[in-house]
Amino acid sequence: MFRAASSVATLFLFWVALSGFFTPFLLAVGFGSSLAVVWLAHRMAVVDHEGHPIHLGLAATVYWPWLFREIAKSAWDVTKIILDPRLPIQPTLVRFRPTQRTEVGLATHANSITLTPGTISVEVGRHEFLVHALTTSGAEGVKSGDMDARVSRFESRA
Amino acid sequence: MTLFGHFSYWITMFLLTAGLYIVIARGHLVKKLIGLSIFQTSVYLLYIAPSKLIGGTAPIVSDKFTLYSNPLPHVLILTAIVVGIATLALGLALVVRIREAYGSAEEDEILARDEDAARENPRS
Amino acid sequence: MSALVDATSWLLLLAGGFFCIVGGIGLVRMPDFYTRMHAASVTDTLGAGLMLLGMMVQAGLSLVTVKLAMIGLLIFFASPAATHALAKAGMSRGVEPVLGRQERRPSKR
Amino acid sequence: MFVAAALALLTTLALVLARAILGPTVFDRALAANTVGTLASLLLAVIGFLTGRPEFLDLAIVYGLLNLVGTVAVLKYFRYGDLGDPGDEDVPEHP
Amino acid sequence: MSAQAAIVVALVLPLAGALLIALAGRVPNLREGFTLATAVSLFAVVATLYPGVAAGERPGIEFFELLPGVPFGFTVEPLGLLFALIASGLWIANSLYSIGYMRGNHEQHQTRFYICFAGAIAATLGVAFAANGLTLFLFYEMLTLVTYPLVTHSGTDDARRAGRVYLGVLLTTSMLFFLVALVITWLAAGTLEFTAGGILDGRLGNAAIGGLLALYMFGIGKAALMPFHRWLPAAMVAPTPVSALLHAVAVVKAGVFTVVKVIVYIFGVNNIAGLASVDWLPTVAGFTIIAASIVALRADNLKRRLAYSTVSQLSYVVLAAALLTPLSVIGAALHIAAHACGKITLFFAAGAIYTAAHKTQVSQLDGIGRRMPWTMTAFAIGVLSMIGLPPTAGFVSKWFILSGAYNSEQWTAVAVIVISTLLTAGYFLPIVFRAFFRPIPVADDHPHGEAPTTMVVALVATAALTVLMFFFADLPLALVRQLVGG
Amino acid sequence: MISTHLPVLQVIVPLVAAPLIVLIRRAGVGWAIALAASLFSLYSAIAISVHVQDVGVISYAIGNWPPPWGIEIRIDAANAFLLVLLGLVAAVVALYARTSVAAEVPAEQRYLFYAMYCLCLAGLTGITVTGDAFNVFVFMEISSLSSYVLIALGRDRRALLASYQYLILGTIGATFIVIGVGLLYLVTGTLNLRDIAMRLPDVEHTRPVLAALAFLVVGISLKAALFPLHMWLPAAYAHAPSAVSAFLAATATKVSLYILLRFCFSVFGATFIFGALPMANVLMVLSLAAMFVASAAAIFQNDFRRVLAYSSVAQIGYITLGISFATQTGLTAGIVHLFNHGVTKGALFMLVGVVVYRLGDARLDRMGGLAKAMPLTCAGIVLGGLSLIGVPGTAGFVSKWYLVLAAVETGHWWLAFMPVASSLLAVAYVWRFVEVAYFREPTEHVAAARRKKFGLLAPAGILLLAVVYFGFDPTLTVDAAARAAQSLLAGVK
Amino acid sequence: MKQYLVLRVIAKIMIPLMLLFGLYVQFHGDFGPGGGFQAGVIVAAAIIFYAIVFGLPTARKVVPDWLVETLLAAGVLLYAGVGVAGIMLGGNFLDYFVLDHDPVHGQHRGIFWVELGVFITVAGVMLKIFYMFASRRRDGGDE
Ligand code: NA
Ligand code: NA
Repeated sequence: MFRAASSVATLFLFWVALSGFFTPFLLAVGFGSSLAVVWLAHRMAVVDHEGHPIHLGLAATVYWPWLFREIAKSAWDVTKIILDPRLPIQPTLVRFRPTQRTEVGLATHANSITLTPGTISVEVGRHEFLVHALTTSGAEGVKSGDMDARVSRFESRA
Repeated sequence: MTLFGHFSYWITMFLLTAGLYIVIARGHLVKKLIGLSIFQTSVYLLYIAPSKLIGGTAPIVSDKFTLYSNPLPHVLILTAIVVGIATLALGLALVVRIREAYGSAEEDEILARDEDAARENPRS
Repeated sequence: MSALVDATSWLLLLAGGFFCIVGGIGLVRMPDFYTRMHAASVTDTLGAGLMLLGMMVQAGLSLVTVKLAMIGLLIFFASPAATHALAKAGMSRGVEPVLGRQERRPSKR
Repeated sequence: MFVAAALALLTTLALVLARAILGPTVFDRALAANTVGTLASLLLAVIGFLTGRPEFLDLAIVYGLLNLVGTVAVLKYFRYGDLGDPGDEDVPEHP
Repeated sequence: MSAQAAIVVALVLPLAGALLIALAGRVPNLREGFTLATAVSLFAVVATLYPGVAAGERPGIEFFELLPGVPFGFTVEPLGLLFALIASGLWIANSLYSIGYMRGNHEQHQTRFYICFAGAIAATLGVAFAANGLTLFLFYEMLTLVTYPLVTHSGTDDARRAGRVYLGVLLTTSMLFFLVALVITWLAAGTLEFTAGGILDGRLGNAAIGGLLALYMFGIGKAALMPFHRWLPAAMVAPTPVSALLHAVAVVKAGVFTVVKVIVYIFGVNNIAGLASVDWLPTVAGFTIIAASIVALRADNLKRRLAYSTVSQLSYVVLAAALLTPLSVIGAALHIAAHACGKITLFFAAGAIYTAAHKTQVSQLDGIGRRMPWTMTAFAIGVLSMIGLPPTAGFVSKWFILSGAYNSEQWTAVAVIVISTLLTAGYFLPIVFRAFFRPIPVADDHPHGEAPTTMVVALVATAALTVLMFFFADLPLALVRQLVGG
Repeated sequence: MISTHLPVLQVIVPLVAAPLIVLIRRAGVGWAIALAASLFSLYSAIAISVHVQDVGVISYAIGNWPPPWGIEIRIDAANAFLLVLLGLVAAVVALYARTSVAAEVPAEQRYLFYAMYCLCLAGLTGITVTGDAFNVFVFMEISSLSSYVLIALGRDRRALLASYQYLILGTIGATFIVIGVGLLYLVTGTLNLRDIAMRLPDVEHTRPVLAALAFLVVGISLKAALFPLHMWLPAAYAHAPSAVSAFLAATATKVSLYILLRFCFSVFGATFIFGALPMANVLMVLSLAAMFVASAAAIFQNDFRRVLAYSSVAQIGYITLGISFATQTGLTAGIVHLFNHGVTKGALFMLVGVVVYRLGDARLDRMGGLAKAMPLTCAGIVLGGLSLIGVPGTAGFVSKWYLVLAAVETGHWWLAFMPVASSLLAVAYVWRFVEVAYFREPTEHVAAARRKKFGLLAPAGILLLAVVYFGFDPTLTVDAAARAAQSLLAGVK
Repeated sequence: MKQYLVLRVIAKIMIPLMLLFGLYVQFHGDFGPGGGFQAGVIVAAAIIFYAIVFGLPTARKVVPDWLVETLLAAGVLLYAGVGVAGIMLGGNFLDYFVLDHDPVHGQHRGIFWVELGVFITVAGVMLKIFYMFASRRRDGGDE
């Protein structure tokens, strides 16, 4: 029930942000729409702790800035490689075991890897990640577990 | 502006020819459809252009009509997109059924199978 | 103030454009499917992000900025998911990755 | 300056299309298509600025959404040969 | 019955007959009864028109418009009435003959045969009474189509091939030339109405007149002007009553009738007489006469010989009309009638021979006159008419044609007529000679007498008609003199 | 009150009928609705025609937005005439469809058939009445998409392939059209056809206008199956359900030809297209090629539906030949043939549908002796064939007459012989059927098929009656066509 | 799509947002016509996305076939209904101005319902087409 109510609230906020109009009509329609979507989402069974990870709101404020920094750094690295006439790459596949417990955590971890240029999560399982890296140093970076630890911390803030 | 106009003109032409080429050159029915979609995409760019050339909005008749201006390019593009999607979807649906019926989605193979069928079984 | 805003947004847009093109070049240059994905993510992340940021600076605090942010968030969520799915599908359909040191010899050029 | 951005995007688009044409695997093309989607989204936003028409931003969002759905659909088709296949999916359960 | 009603009845009666025949298809006697009754009443209805038309009336009727400005209309004028009288009169004889022939030879699809026959008569009357070129064209094409099932009656491969030639030639000429000629006429004259004195006076140049005439003459394929004559010999595969229909009652007569009609009522005899651009027509007609006669001379198959004789005789009509003199035009009209009666007699005889003796070749006919005296006597009368000897209708018509040629000092035409008369005698008299003066071959162990009675009655009747037309030539002359305003 | 809204209801009624049928999902009710919608179409078309005859032009502003700002429905003598053809064929085919669809389409898809049928009719009607260039494209795609579905409902798997090929080529055509419209929009800033026409003279010889013309002509030609862009047509007509073949053959290409006329005469203007550009010669050459090549191809087909399909391509050549003269008579010829051929081909495809209904296919090598088993059907086919040939007394003759007339009138003497020469080829393919059906002994295959279906024959009979009626008394059609030609030649007023 | 954990999670997050975005476009569409098309496409895309990730049978349970067809049909009828209402109230077809005493309000009202009709139709058509070809199975893969 709480999850449903907070879903409606979140969606309504989303509506207001999109709309930018505050006429009674549009607000009413927005609220109605939020209700309708939650109802349909409920039928779809997508409003659960995965589909509506409201609990991770605060943690994101810590994790995301770090991630953005990482993305920027790696993007620059990859850029240098692309523009290097010799194209100095050493494609590598690495396997390692993630420490996250929830699917949201695993997904966040996998997406973070993929978002970071130079690494892509290929297989994402509870017990093993398979990552394709553009360079060996990138591969080592993933394996080092820094990101894994941060994602797990982010996940556990719930 | 003109630079962009020309650019979009050239891209239109490129997409047009590329799409048409794929439709003609490819034997796989799905690939043909993809070519067709590319071909249709060229139209969207074309319709973005007029709004700039004519000054953005359609003419306004009188006060009565100030609230809404009529056919805007993006409405036209949207319509074209909807038509394009519907065509693509119908095309894919057909390909799926063709695959079921012929066991292949390669044009040559399908035609060959029809010929075989005609030769082996004159009744069909 | 407005000059500063303009300059910043200029810079961001240009940088975004630069990274986009880099991604495009990488997509052409890289030797196999998987390495090309790395190039594409430059476009998806820094390229797109900086460009959107540039437009946000230009738009100031407005509805437009909110929408640009949404485009950003969309790319932020959707792009890695799609990339991952691509990689996974490629791997399971047997697209072999090129592995090991692939550096081009300068003598080749 | 938006013209410059648009030109950069169009240049990238040309490069990406080159990859789409070169292939060689269907996944390369899907990748290119996905990137085209991102670029188109951006281009629409830029054009919105160029022409002073914020509706294009909505269009950009739509394009981004459809791009995701499209890419996943293509992958599913080539992976399972059928878009409706449930796979061995664990169906979400009703709470 | 008013004249207009008579026209309508004359057009509808054969169609109604066809319907009755179809309904009575399962009862042969009733079916043939309907055929005969229709034929007789048709002739009677057409005959009611004679007094008025002979007195100078031109009854007509118009319906809707076939094309804007061109009505679906009918007008009875002398030539058309003469043609209608011949067609409906000979239909009676032909029906009588058909009954014997079709039953005697156990032909298939007899109902279809009688239906199409009635349809052909309807089309023929339409051609005869048509008030304008388009109405005529409509019935002309209808006649082609409705006779197709008759030509291909036997359904064999030969019949199918003959049908192809038949349709091919007739449709090709009519569509390619006749239709275009009509369109040009329409554009030039603004009307297609058959009008005494023609409708093209001064509306086209000399060369255009010549070209248009060519389109008409070659477009009217039913007149069998060479080189578009092949359909006629090809159609010999059909049963003899059909041959009679083609050669005497309807089809070729419709052709030459149309030729005369076009020359008289579209071009106008006086308008084109003396034009250099129409000189070629007598030449082509003359060539057809001689060439066809030579082919006939060499043909052993009796029906083939008769067919080429028809080709030759038709061109008499064309030649006569093309001489563009009043006398020759009268001759042309009379020759349509004369040839019809004579040729139908010959075909009836040929069919009787086939039915009774199963013989088809001239060389098989030795002594047959003794076994089939009625038939071969009638045949001899037909031959006299073909050659143009008294006391037959052929003499009258040939006389007029020759007089026309002689008076206008067209010596080539005179020569053609004289030579062809000799040739005709050359290919027909030997048959008569064989039949009566050669002994029956010893090998012939197939004793037979005359053909079935209805056939003999029919051929004797037409032979008698051929002779009667010599003695009562005034009757048709009263009509056709009006053609040239005399 | 309703009568003033007929122009829009003409489109809306079938458009609404389609979703109604989908909502109800019952084949029987679907058929009833489709029939009702078609009958309404016919009624409305006749009412509109009569009205147009009085007032000249009807203009209806959708949503009361005055043109050129709103979408305008604009009906003059030309499209009013076409509406009658559409209504007539739609109503007759709807009658025919009940039995035919029950035999050829699986039960669970029948309601879909009727829905698509109504949608297709709505699309075709929309193209015909709209005065808005972009709307032409939209309605064209509505009709095309529904046609693809309708064709794919054919029982043979080749129907799927035919539908696919049609989809590819049809979409290319549509895209060309929308590019052409876009270019016109680019240079004139308007989508209203009349408005475009009035602004065009200022920019006439510019590159975009010429490009627009080229794109439009090629695109429409593809949709109209103008030789040599007819590749999609034979297979589509041969494998679609019979009712669909009949309906499309009689209407779809005709509507495309109409829109070609509309663009050429009412938008670009005859003086520009035929005076300044070599359009007349190009069209003439292509028409002649169609008349001869396609007719010759028809002779060598084994599937009789393909014979008819190739014949359609040839007959379309007749229509465009008439157009290429760009004279009153020439246009009259083209337009009257548009009607006459529509009615004739509709009847023929319906009759072949009866053959298919009983034999399972319409292959000439398996139709030997058919006339014995199906005398009425075969007689009907022969009658329709005679109209294709253009024998006097059939509607086809009237068209041919005017074609020859137009040729002679404009001094193209040699051209006068072309339509008639091509109809001799028609004799050949019609007579192939005659010889097969009437001269061969019935095969056991033919003899085994004995099901009489009045429900199929009667509707075909209606169209055949029209063929003969308009052959003998063509005043109605010729006058209407002449008025249509006049209003097209008047250009922009 | 088995094992596509990432997609599943992303889908669960995005689908409600997509749906809401679709409705947003829908109800802000009358500031420029055409909103119904986009909205319909987006909502349909969200459901199609759901079907692709979680399987067609699951999606069919949520949005059954009959519902899709009903939607599709109802949308067109709604659109046409507004048009006919214009006629009934004495105006032309699709005449918004007569839908209320005040033409501007009338126009608002007209566009609202018409766009709703378009929205429902487009969503219905997209889903229908998707169901049409997703429900069939390829017999063996190539590529
Ligand atoms: Na990455
Ligand atoms: Na990436």
